[in-house]
Amino acid sequence: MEMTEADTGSVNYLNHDRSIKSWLLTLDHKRIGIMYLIAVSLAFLAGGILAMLVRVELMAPGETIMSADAYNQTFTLHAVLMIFAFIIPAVPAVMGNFVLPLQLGAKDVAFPKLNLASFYIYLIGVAVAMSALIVGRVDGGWTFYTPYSTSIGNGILFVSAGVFIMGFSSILTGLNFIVTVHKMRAPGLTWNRLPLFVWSIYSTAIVQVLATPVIGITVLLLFLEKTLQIGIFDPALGGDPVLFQHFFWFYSHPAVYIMILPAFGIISDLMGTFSRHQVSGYKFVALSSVAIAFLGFLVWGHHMFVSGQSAVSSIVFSLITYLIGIPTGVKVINWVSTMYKGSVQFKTPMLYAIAFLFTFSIGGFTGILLGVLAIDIHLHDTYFVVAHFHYVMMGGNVIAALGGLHYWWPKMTGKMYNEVLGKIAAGLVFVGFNITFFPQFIMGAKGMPRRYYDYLPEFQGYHLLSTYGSWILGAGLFLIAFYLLASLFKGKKAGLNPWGSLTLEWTHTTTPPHPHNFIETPIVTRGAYDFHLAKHLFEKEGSEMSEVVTSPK
Amino acid sequence: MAHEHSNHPAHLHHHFVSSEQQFDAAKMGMWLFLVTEILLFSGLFVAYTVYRVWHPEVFAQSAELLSWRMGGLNTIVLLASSFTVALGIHFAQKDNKKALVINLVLTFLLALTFLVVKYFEYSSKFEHGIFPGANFAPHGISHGVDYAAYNVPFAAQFFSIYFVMTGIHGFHVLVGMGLFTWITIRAIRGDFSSEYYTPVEICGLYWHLVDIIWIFLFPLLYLI
Amino acid sequence: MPVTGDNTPSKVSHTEHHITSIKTLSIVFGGLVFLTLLTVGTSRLDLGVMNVPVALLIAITKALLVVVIFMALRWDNKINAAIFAVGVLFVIVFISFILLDTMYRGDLSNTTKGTIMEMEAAEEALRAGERDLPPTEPPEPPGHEE
Amino acid sequence: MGDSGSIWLPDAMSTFAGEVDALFWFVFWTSTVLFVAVIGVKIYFMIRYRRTDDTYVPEPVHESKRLEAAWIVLPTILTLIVFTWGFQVFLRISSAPPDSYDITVRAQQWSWEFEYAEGVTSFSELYVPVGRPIKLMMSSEDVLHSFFIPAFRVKMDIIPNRYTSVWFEVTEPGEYQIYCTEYCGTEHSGMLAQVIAVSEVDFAAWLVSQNQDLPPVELGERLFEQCAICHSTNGERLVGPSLDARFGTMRALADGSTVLFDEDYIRESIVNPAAKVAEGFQPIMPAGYSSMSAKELDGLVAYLKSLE
Ligand code: HEA
Ligand code: HEA
Ligand code: HEC
Ligand code: CUA
Ligand SMILES: [Cu+2]
Repeated sequence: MEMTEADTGSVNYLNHDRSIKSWLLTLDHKRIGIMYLIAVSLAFLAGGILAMLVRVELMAPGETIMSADAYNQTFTLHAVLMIFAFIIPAVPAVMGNFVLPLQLGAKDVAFPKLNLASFYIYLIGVAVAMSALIVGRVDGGWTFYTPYSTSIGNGILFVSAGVFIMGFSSILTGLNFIVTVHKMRAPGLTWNRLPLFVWSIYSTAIVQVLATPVIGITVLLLFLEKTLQIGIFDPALGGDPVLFQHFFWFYSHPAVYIMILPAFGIISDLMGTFSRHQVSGYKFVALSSVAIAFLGFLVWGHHMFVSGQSAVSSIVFSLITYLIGIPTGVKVINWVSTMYKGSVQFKTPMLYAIAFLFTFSIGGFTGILLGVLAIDIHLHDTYFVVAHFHYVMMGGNVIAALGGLHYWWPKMTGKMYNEVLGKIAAGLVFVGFNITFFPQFIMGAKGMPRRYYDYLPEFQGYHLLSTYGSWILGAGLFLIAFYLLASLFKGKKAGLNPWGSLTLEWTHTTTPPHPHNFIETPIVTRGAYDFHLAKHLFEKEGSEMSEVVTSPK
Repeated sequence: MAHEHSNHPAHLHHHFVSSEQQFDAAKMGMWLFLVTEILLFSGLFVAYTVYRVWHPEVFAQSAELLSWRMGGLNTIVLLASSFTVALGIHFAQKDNKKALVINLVLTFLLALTFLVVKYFEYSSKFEHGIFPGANFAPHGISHGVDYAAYNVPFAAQFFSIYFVMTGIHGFHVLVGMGLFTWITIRAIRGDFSSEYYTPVEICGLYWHLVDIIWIFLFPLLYLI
Repeated sequence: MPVTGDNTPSKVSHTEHHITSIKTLSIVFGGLVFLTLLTVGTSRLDLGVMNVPVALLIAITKALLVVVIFMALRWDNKINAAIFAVGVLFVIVFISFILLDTMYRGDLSNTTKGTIMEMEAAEEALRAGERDLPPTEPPEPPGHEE
Repeated sequence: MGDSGSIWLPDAMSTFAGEVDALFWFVFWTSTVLFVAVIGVKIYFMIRYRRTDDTYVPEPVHESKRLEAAWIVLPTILTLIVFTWGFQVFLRISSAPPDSYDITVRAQQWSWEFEYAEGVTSFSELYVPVGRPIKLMMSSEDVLHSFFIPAFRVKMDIIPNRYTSVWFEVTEPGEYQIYCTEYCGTEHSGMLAQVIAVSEVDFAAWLVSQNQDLPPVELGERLFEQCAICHSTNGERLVGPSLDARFGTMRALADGSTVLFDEDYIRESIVNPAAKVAEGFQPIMPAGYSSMSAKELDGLVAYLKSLE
């Protein structure tokens, strides 16, 4: 390979060309990842602010800061932003894009142009969905059950078009990653040596490819139901509203695994790295992701136990629902036992991994509780469900994503953030999160329905606590945003491998990475977590551990 | 296109190691895309199945209003176009540029024929007030068929499904025509050879899928 | 050097692509046309309950011919065949799990089988004493096949 | 309601609520034990194996296949137990006994109407006798709703164009909260009602009292309960205009014209609410009231007239 200035080690993907155009038209997966990071962070911020408004409104029964109509639109928009614009793309599109090719030892994803296209498609989708705000009211929650959703104004047309477009972006990302994992692995990188993050992104991509087209056709039919009254879902025309729910959940349940599987991958990497130990049960952990991805398609009806669907299907869906707990449990237990006889270091990313084990398990166990037919009848559409899904989405995905963000931040930016602030913020997020959402379990079990603007006074204590918690949570998140941004300007320069990881993005390239990722295609000789085979690395000074000399020889 | 290696063929992108890898990747990507198409259509097949199981008589009766002759003709047309695409790839592999171009043009023309037939079918339906959804109001008599007699509950569902399915399918045909225009131009320009004909193969795969969907639509909507 | 990734340099050598002969393609095309005529023909006959299965069987055969020969899956990388199979599998899952609901809707007393529209229509038909009204048939008994 | 219940669940007031609770507690405690075990081990490992020497690289541990298998088999057994139990209770809750007392429930945005076999109707209050299985046949006039009584552990969606039902048998007299738990629009959270559970004797007496011919104003006042979610009678502006002290005044309409608020206008507003839309309000008043009988309409008119 001809040596240019680009190989001197000081040149990296961030500074080799600084023009705006070189960013907007880049085909570099790393830059696309960064652009996604900015976009989804903004979506998260917007969704989070709406959530704060929801919480303030619920501090007291009756009107607190907004009218009923405003509230109903606020939580709907909160959910639409959080689900479609934030959590679905978040980990795959940000970290998957940035890290996956690096971990594979590839120069890029298989289809770089498609990758860029899917970013812009995503932006268009968000824009179209948000234009509903101007056109008319959209309420009723992110599930858009018919016939309510077709009885409201035309805003729904924009939201469904937007979701359709965002779905396209998600499909293209997933497709790209599947091919990349199959076709672009470096020599020596066998399936058994893949980092678990790769396995999880791979499983996620399978779900994205198989499930997302169905939400596409669902919102398309919704669109036609609204414009042409095609009568498939609308009971007034002889349609079946329960059928809409089937369509919706055929996508949206697998989608929850689009949300959580990448998080699993991050946690595996963090657990291995910060325990400096093989992830125990590697094969089980890897294959359980695939198992979850497939089983996830067979349980959607557990959202419909009181919808009037047949008892036969309820029973089948309930049974399979439990089965998902098993591969997930295999993972949880293996993460814990990774620490066994390891050497556990508590840097900020590891704090998130540990918090994740706590919060996600609560979310998971309450999911199992909801899967029990007789119990779900009582708990369905109460705050118990709200608490469940925030425990798995916020407490699962977002906490893991924060861990991953801290872990890869030095690699992405070349800067270290403030570790002390990092730990404080992690503490605030953990404590604030639990105070926000744990009370919701209790009030839900006591009968507090969800999507309620107003409520009976007996629930006020729980709501108050929840609102106070959300402030702590919000403070933690803003603190993170603050010190991460500050680190860009003031942060210490990051070393090659500050955490002592063994995956290729840390051991075989510069920090931040070279524009073409690797100067020489890496040749892999050991598994992603075979620390005992790489003892020599740890004899050197912590942050300079790298196997390849990255400056010209 | 920037080339770092002089031994890289022109079509090879820098992040691939070999043409073979690039070809395999493209093809695998296409198969994945086809799967998403299948699942997209599956929603409509589900809607069809559900309503058919609920109202078999209505569906059987409504199907009588669709012309199996036109549907059958279109089936043959699409099959022929699949055949010409397959021939096109064959000739691309054999470095026979002229035959490749001819087959691509034929495919395009067959796709056009399909849409023209479809146009006549649609307009003969609209004429008698057979519209998707709430506007469904069959009336009039032609060829001894009294359309009004078909205005029974759930017939509207059948025709909604018919229009949505064939409409989306027709949209795919349209996209296919665009693709073949592009491919034909490139073929005339001489972009393809036995070494590199990935775009032809990829578009071919897409086209075959469009054909397969029709293979199912035809009996389900027109015949049974 | 352990060499296992799919893109290992040793694989750079060009492997031959399969070329399907014109003869094979023509035979398959002929077969497809024949099957189309066959399905039209059988649908003209009244096969009773066998109408749908026969039509579907023919359609599946045709689709398989296209996939296996025209799309050359037979000579292709196995992974592509697997991808296709998984796609089809999930379509089957989608359809069959939904049928599990719609075919058995109302299997407990907490939901009625039919819609209110259908019930009212049936009632009216009964009252009018008419027998040959257009099919506003009462809800399907469970287990009723297409 | 101020019920005590446990920390988690409200008091169990129907015959099968106890069964649901037992199941809930079983899953709850099994999960808690498993959760505490996992987290306990986690914390122990965190302390025991924390890093002390930065250059130390631990050796891999030998993985026990048997342990791995145990983690698969044990949860499978547990979940199968829960499944079997859960679906048996589910079947029991979902099938009403044949001798149940039937009440028809009509849900619409955003009120409840209960119709009893004896031709009596009530709004926002569901009277039921204690100690007798009650079956509610429910349908919706507009969008999806869902009928939820936490104290009885019952919930069922209400679907337009189809009947769904719940059944329960109340164990003790009292008042219990009814919620709508399927999002149905602006006042979804206001779509509340009460179960009034009374003894058989009181229930029979109540039915008789309801069956008497009420004077129109009182009939109207009763019927107006279903309107109260949108119309106040004290001047307060809700979703719809307040209806007190209106009679005989001129009303401004959305199209700029005015109309006299008289008997005809009231009738028209109820039967065909979209015809004349009051200024400053959305035309969202449900059309479902058009099926009211002449007597009921008279009652409402008389009642509104009386609100001078
Ligand atoms: C990913 C999904 C996600 C996330 C993360 C959240 C986060 C939060 N949610 Fe949300 N929520 C949903 C998805 C999510 N929610 C869904 C799907 C519903 C159902 C809606 C329906 O019924 O249809 C719902 C409903 C819902 C309700 C119930 C409303 C009702 O039923 O009436 C409530 C009430 O408390 C709530 C609160 C919150 C709060 C306080 C947070 C907090 O965790 C938010 C904290 C975030 C911030 C304060 C933003 C700070 C961010 C920055 C400063 C950016 C910095 C950037 C980086 C660090 C990278 N949510
Ligand atoms: C990231 C997203 C995510 C994830 C991962 C999950 C995971 C699970 N969910 Fe959740 N769920 C949602 C997001 C998610 N869910 C959302 C958004 C909704 C509401 C949507 C709406 O209505 O708006 C919802 C609603 C929902 C319902 C419907 C409730 C209702 O509306 O009535 C149910 C019911 O079965 C359910 C079940 C489960 C189960 C069984 C899991 C399992 O995957 C959990 C598995 C994990 C564990 C079990 C913990 C670890 C295991 C062990 C330590 C081993 C030992 C375990 C056992 C022996 C059981 N979920
Ligand atoms: C879903 C909410 C809702 C319910 C329930 C409802 N209304 Fe209304 N009503 C409205 C709204 C909004 C308006 C104003 C818009 C209009 O005139 O249509 C209105 C208007 C009226 C008016 C005309 C008032 C004026 O000042 O011009 C009358 C009279 C009325 N309603 C009577 C009733 C009666 C009687 C009932 C019960 C049987 C009832 N409404 C139930 C929402 C409701
Ligand atoms: Cu009715 Cu919510
Ligand atoms: Cu789910």
